[in-house]
Amino acid sequence: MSVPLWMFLLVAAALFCLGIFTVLSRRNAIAILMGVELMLNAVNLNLVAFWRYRTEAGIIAERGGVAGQAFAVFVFIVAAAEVAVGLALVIAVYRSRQTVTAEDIDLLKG
Amino acid sequence: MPINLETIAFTLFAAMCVGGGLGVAVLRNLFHAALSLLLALFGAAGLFVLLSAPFLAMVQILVYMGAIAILILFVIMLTQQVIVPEPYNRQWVLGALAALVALGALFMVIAQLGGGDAPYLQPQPLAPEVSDSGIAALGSDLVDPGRYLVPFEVAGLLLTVALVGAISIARED
Amino acid sequence: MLEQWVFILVFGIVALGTPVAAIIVGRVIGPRRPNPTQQSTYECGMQTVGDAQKQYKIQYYIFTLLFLAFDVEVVLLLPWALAYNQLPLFALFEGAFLIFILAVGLVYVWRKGALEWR
Amino acid sequence: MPNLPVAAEIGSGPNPDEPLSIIVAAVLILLIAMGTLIFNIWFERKQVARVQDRLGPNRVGPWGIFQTIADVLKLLTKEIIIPSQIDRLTYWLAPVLAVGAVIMIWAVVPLSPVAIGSDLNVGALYFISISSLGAVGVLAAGWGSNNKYALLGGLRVIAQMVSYEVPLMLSLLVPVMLAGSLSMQDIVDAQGAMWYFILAPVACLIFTTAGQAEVARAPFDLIEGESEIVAGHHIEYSGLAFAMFYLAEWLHSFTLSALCVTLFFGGWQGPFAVEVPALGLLWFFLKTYAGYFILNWLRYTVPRVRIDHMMSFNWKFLTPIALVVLVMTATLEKLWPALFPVDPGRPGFIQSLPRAGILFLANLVLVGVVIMILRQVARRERQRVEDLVDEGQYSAPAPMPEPVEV
Repeated sequence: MSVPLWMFLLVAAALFCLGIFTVLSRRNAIAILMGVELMLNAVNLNLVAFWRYRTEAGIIAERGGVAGQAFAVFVFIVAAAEVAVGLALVIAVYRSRQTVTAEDIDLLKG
Repeated sequence: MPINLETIAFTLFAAMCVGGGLGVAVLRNLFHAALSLLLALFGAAGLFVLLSAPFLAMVQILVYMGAIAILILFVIMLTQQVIVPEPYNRQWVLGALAALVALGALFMVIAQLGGGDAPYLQPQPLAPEVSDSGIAALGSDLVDPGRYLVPFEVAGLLLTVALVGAISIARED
Repeated sequence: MLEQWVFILVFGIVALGTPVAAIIVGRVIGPRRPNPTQQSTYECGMQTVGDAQKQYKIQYYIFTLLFLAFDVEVVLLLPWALAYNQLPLFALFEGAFLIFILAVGLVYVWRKGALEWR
Repeated sequence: MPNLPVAAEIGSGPNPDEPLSIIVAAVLILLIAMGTLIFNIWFERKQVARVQDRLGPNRVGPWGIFQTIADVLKLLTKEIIIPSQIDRLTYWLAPVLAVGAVIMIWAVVPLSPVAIGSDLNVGALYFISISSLGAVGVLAAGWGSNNKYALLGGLRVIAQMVSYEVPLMLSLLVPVMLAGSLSMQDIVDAQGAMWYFILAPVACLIFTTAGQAEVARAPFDLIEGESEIVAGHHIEYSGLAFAMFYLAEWLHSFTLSALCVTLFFGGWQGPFAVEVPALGLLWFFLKTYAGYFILNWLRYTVPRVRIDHMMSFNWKFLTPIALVVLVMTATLEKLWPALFPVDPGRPGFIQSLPRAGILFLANLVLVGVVIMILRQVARRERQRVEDLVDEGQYSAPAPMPEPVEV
C-alpha cells in the first residue's frame, strides 16, 4: 500500500461534509436522502480504512479480524432500510400534498 | 507519495468520490444529481478494492448502485419535481458554513494522525492464508453467537419491518 | 490480491470504450441531415403532447422495494454460504432463521395483496 | 484452438511488470466475446428460421454466414437520429452502460483451466453486481429519451429485471455453498467429479429461468410488446446507438448460457481438460452453445407472458422455491457427511456419489411436492371459476364469428 491512511480519511471527510451541506441546504426531500447516503458512505469508508490499516497481520482468520468489514455490512443494511422507509414517506407525502419540498411539509405546525 | 498504478487508481477513485459528492450537492437537475451519486458510490467501491475489501466493494455496487440508487431514481420519476427553479432553501449559507466547520474539524483530527510515516499507520499485510480477504472469516463471525449473531438476526428483522412498513406507507389504500 | 483488479480496471476501460468508440464511428461515418420532423419525439405518428417525465404507477416502486430487501438479505447470506462447510451445525439454524424472517415478510406482503399487479 | 499464451499468464495472476500483457489479454477477451457474438446472431437467426419453417439468412456467403457482417456495415452507414427533446447526458450514458456492463461480466468467466481474465476471489458476486449495473443503463435510456413509451418500457423492464434478480441471486448461493468459494475458477474446479446440475438441478432451473427473464428475452420479452409499448426503452435510438442495445441483449443471453455452464455444468471440465488447457476451451464453448441452443429453442417456442403473471411467477413461485432449495441444500450438506463419512482413499467420483445421490433425490422430492401443490392450486382456481359461472357472475366469451368468404 503506497497510499497513506490519512488520504482515505480526507476523502471520507470531504464526502461527509458534502453530505452535511446537501442535507442542510437542499429543499427537495429526495436530495436530502441522497445527502444522508453520502454521509453513511463516508462512514463506511472510514470503517474499512481503519480496518485495513490497523488490523495486524495474521489476525484476519481469527476472531475479531474482520470487525471493520462486519460493521460496514451492518451500515449497508441500515442504509437500505432507511432509504426504503424514507422514500416511502416521501411518496406518501407527495400523494397527499403534491410536494416533495421539505419546507412545505409542515403538517405538525398546526 | 510515489507514482504507481495504485496511487493513480486512488487518485481516480477519490476524484470520482468527491466529484460525485459535489454533484449531489450542487446539480440543479435532480436526476443528474442522482447519477452523480452513483458516480460517488462507484468511486467509493473502487476505494474499497484498494483497501483490500473486494467483498464490500461488490456489495457497494450491488446494494447501493443496483438497488438504493434505482429506488431513488424511481421516486424522482414518480414525484416529477426534477428541475426546480430554486434548489436551495433559505438557510443554505448556514448549511455551507456548518459543512466547512465540520470539514475543518475533521481536517484537524486527521492532521493529528500525522503523515504516512507514522509507524502505526503502515498497513499490515494480509495474512497469506486468507486469500479470500476475510470473507470466510466474516461468514463465521456473522453467525458466531459470541460475536455478531444478534445483529445478524436483528438485521433480518429490521429488513422485514422496513419492507412491510414501507409498503404499507407507500400503497394507495 | 490487488493485482487481479488491475485487469478488471483495464478491462472495464476497454469494455466501456467499445460502445463509446462504436457510437463515435457511427456518427462520423453515418450521414447527418437533421430536420424538425425527424428529431421530434416518436409517438406513432401523432403529435407528442407534453413531457414524458410524468408521474407513474406506484407498483414499480413496490417491486423495487421488495428487491432491495432480498438483495440485502443475499448480502448477509453470501458470507454465510461461503463459510458454511466450516461452520458448526448451529449455523444451519441461524441462516434458516434469517431466511424464515424474510419469508414471513414476503408472505405478509403477499397476503396484503401488494404483489398483485394493478 | 490457439493456446492463449497471454491469457494463460493472466490466469495464474497477471504480471504487474508487464502492463502490455494485461492490455493484450483484455483485448483478447473482448474479441472472443465480440467474435462469438457475430457468429451467435447468425446462429440464432438460422435456428429460429428452422423453428419457424423458414430458410433464414442464405444470401451473403455460404449459408448466409456473412449476413451479420453485412448488417453491421449497413448500420455503420445509417444516420444516428438524435431527438431534440432528449436529456443529453442520460441519453448517451445509457447505451454505454448497457453494453459495458455485459462485456465486463466476461472478465470472470473461466474459459479454460488457464484462461480467465481475472480469477477474483469474489467472482460470483462480481457477476451479479455488474449485471445489476445494466439496470441503471435501462433507466437512463427510458428517462433520457423523454418519450412516454421509452419511459414506460424502461420502468417495466426495470421492475422485471430487479424482480428476477432475487431468485437469480438466491439460486447462485447454492453453488457457492457447495463449492465453499465465490471464485469462479474454484467453483469449476469443485465440479471435477460431479457437475452441480446433479447436486442442485432445481437451483439450475431457477437460475436459467430467472436469467432468461433478467435478459428480457422471450417468453419474458415484455418490453418488446409492440402492441403496448412499441419497442421499450430504446425506441428513440437509431443506427449504431440502437445497435448497442441490440448487442447488449444478444451478448447478455450468450453470457447467461456461459455462466450457467460455469456454475452448474462444470465449465471447462471435460476429458483431458486439465492436461490440455486448449481442450478446456473446446468443452466450454461446446457446452455453452448447447445451452444457448436450448435457450433459443425455448425463446421461439413459448408464447409471451403477461406482466401480472410474470410478477406473480417470480414472487409467488420462483422466490419461495429458491428459498426452500437454499435451506434444503444447507440441511443436507450437514446431513450427508454424518451418514456417509468421507473416505479419502477412494477416487473423487466414487466419493462424490453419496452427496450427489442424497441431494438429487431431495431435489426430485421437492419437484414432486411443488407439482402437487400446483395441481391443488389449479384445481381450486378451476372450481372458483366454475362457481362464478354457476352464479351467473361470469359468462364464457361469445364464440368467434364465422369468417366471411370473399
